[in-house]
Amino acid sequence: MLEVVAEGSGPLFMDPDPDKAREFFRKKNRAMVSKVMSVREAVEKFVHDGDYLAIGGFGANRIPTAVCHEIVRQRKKNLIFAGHTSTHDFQILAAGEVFDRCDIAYIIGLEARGLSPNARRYMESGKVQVCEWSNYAMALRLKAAAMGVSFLPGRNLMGTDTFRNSAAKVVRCPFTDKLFVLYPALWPDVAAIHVHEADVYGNCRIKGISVADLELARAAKRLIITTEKLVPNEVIRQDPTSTVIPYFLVDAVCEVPFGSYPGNMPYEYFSDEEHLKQWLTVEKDPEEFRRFLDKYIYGVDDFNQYLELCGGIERIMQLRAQEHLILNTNRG
Amino acid sequence: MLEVVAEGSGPLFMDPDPDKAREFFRKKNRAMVSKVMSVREAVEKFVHDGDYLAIGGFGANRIPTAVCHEIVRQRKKNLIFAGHTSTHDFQILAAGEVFDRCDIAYIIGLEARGLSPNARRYMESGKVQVCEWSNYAMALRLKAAAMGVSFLPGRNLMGTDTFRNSAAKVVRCPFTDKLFVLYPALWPDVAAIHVHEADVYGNCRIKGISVADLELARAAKRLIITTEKLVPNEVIRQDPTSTVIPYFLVDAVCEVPFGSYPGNMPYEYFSDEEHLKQWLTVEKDPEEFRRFLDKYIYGVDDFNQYLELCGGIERIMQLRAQEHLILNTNRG
Amino acid sequence: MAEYNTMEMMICAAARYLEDGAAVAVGTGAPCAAAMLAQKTHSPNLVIIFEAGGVAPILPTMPISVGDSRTFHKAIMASGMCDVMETMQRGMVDYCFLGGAQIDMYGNLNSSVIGEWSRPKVRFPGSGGANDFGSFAWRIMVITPQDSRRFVERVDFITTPGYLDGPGAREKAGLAPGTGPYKVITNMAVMGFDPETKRMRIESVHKGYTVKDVQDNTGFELLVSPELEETPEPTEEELRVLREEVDPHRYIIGR
Amino acid sequence: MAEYNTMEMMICAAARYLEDGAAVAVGTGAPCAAAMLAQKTHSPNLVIIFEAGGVAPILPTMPISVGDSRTFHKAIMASGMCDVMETMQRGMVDYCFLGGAQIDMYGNLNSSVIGEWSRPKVRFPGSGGANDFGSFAWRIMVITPQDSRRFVERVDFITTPGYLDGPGAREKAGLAPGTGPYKVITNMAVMGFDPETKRMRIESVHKGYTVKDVQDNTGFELLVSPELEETPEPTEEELRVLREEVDPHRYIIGR
Repeated sequence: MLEVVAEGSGPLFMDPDPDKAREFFRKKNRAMVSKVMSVREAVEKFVHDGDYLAIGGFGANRIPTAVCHEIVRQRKKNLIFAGHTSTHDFQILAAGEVFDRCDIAYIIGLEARGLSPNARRYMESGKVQVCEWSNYAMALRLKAAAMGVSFLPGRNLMGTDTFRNSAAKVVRCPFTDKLFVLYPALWPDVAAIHVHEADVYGNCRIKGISVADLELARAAKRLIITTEKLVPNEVIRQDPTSTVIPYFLVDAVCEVPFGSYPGNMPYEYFSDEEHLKQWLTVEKDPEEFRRFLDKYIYGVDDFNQYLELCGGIERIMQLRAQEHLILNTNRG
Repeated sequence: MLEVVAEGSGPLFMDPDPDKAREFFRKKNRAMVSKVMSVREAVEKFVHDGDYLAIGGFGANRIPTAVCHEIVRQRKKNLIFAGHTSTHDFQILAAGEVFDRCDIAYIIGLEARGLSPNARRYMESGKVQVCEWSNYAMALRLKAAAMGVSFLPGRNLMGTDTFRNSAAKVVRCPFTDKLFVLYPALWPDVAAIHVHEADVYGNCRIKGISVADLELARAAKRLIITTEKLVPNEVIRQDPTSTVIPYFLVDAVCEVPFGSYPGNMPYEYFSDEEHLKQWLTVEKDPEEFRRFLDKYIYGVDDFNQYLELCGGIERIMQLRAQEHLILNTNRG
Repeated sequence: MAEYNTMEMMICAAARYLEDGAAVAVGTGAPCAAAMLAQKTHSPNLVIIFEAGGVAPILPTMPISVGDSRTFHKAIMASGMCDVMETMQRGMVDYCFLGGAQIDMYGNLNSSVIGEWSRPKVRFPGSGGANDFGSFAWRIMVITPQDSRRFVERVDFITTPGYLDGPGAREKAGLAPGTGPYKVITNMAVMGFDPETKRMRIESVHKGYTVKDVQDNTGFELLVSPELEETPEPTEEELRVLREEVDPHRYIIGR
Repeated sequence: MAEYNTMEMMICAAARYLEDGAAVAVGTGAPCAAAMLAQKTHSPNLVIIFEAGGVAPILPTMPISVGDSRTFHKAIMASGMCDVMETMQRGMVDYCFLGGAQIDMYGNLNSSVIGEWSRPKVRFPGSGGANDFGSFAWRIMVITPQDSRRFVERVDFITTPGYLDGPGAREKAGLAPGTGPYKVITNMAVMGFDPETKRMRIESVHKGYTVKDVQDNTGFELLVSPELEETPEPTEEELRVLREEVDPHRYIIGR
């Protein structure tokens, strides 16, 4: 055993054993069959109470909103959440109180928009057991899992309370005698990622930044893809350089146009800052927030109905204009 | 210090200290200025006797042939070579006897084409000090450097003579108590990579497999890019998703059309199997091989003259037809 | 001299530290405005990097998220978080900008909790990429209001490392040598860090403020640089670029 | 039965082990032909992977390099070496094919040197991706000629791990449990490995050969499976697909 120089006292929610992961992946089906299904079906089949859940994208950018809504609508519970680069996704899941454990890198906030009053209340309620990390620390944990090893080294977190409340360990490098933090691999039970294009088998393309989604797709044991649109397999095969997630990682492919709404989808539509502001406003009053959730999430059947409530195609067209800087000044 | 359970006894040619690398990269120029120059100038400026050299591509696919020729022509010496996925590039450099130390993952061979008699003689001559690795082990060493850490773990090499003659070490994971090989980071002094498109600053695009070149570009202290063609910076900026090497890693940009010849350049031209066979044939007789080198490398000024000797544009057109399967049966 | 507000003053002061050819990792808001201003004035070769993957974009408007599509608009590369963080870990990024609910005399930053960690009185977002930036970049820059509830003797929680508990502490903890907090820019002053003690010190005071003003709004004893000076005011040209080109809609400078 | 040559026999025998829905990492030559044959007969969902980055291509002709453009022709992904090797390290690849200058009774392979490592009599290419494949894939397959200079008591150099020095040795060395050599297919026989001793054993002998033939061409004592049988001959359909669709130019089967 490497001599451990220091270690965090935070809880390690998932087993970093690469052999258990190997046994799981050995059995994962590699047949090239259609995995197209509704978001409802995907969440029913692949998100189980108690699962460790991770969500792709960054903040409110390229997020699988429909999956977050559906998890809340199906009243999943006791999940463990990867609070990594999460903003509006966290806000939705916190609204449903679907998780009771959380790895924290970034939570509660919506970046420049402010903090979510409800998510904050939930995290201050004592109902959620937490462990501290940073964005890169969490990305490294996913990268370790994607690589099939139980740890990766980094030179961050050192000397801080973030480290002391993490589940990382400090060791000395046997080549240089220098200190490194070792991060335990994280294989989420299930992840959801929103992409620009996918075929029915799950071969995916993303335009713009990939954040930590390439690592997440490879680390997750089960993977739900929502896609702006389905494309023929021939389109994928015409340009294999552009595939970033191969089909054999994927369990469900759900076509969800405008699926990152109210978040930003690069090259497609900008974020709906008015609707996001509405969330932050109604959250101040728990009673009003309950009515808001009843209307927008619990009271609808699916994401398309939610979109309709938010202004439908008309609203998307405005956001598309904003994304393309057609109305440069009209930023909500 | 991590307790080392086992360690290879091979020589470690490069210092894996991440802080020395940081000091180097701190001073590396990040200005967006034109780096266009000839291959001759690039090799004069950036390849020094004694340097650790790494070459991109895989085997005879997407290799910077012009840089390999130029290093031989300029009679560089005492280099250390990364014998990683190397075939024709190794053959060229061994012909010039430019290196006297070598990290071995794959050398001497040209895959299905056979072994290079000359490269083999050179490696059996006792003139070259070696260390054993595998392709992924070398890729991991570059990846460690690209990540800015002094080591990365893997589950390969274990129990073998490859390990015993490497410079890797085995330790126990402090999370799982399982054994892992730790690979020391490798920051090559200089690397050369051939790409499909680059702008004058060095922003690069590659079509098809990237092999270990994304890691290599980030690990190398100095980086020479040869490109099939130069493209305007606006083309790069139109589609930033396709950039795989950002300009600030790059020291020289050399436009070398057909620059992977006689190797394969995906989507451009297939390998010239006749010319590669000629190398293997003439190498059998050292005297004949000397004359061959005098004609094709030492006796020409640059890569364009070499191309002319090999059949010029006419030959490239045939290889382009082969690449596009226009003459499916004409495989040399 | 032209009229200017506090935010304009802070942005102009910060921009001047970003020399040509440097690379800077920024967030949204004032840091992004400072980087844009530097790029459009004295540092055309400033490389602006966002943690989610955007590298050297041509920013059309202020991003609202460090991962929104503005952050890689006409960028030279739309990459990912690991690539950006590892570029920083390799030592290729000179500056980063950070904020926080609390900062102490060693430049340690808290963006996690107020009160006990196990039962926080107030929960904040946590590190995000802050700890990574503060560990990897050569120099940490902070833009924040001068306020004694913010500048505290001891942060409740060290989210991101400053000089920890003083000289040598970063290196002892394992952080890369030569890194650490560089400048703290507030509405009243620019503070640096004493090379010996690693304690925060006033280096220049903005026009209209005194050392006493700054100290009165700080919850710990500030050192004062022997070369104390008045912070140069924004120039007309800086203000013009800031107002016309960097933030024409006054998203940041109108706050 | 149809006529067939030795190479055709070996390719057909190998192809049968690749069940539908499995993933296989291959090199050039016979392994690639075997994988293509399996895919075009009983295993339409076989995933073929090349170490340089090609994933699930539609192979137009035989690749001459595991990194040439054929290996990602109309592939579902053109990736890189780390991605492929890490997919294997995660346990997602069932089979790999390997070769070598020497193989011993535990399936250890030598593709590095003959003689002493420090002053080799003969230098070979080294591991390439072989050690990685042999460490990460669940099952190692070998196609090689039966020859006692090749099947040796003790390989001069273990480039790639078989069962090392016997039962439990892979696990003790740290290799992933449940992995190791699976089948060795030669011009004379198919050999597997005894579950207890991990020693190579004859499982089936090709038509026209005897156990004695196989043993006579092997430099160590082979075990014999209690269920020894004759290797099924290639079927007409297998040969048709192999000759017409897999290798119409006889690059491999014409050797």
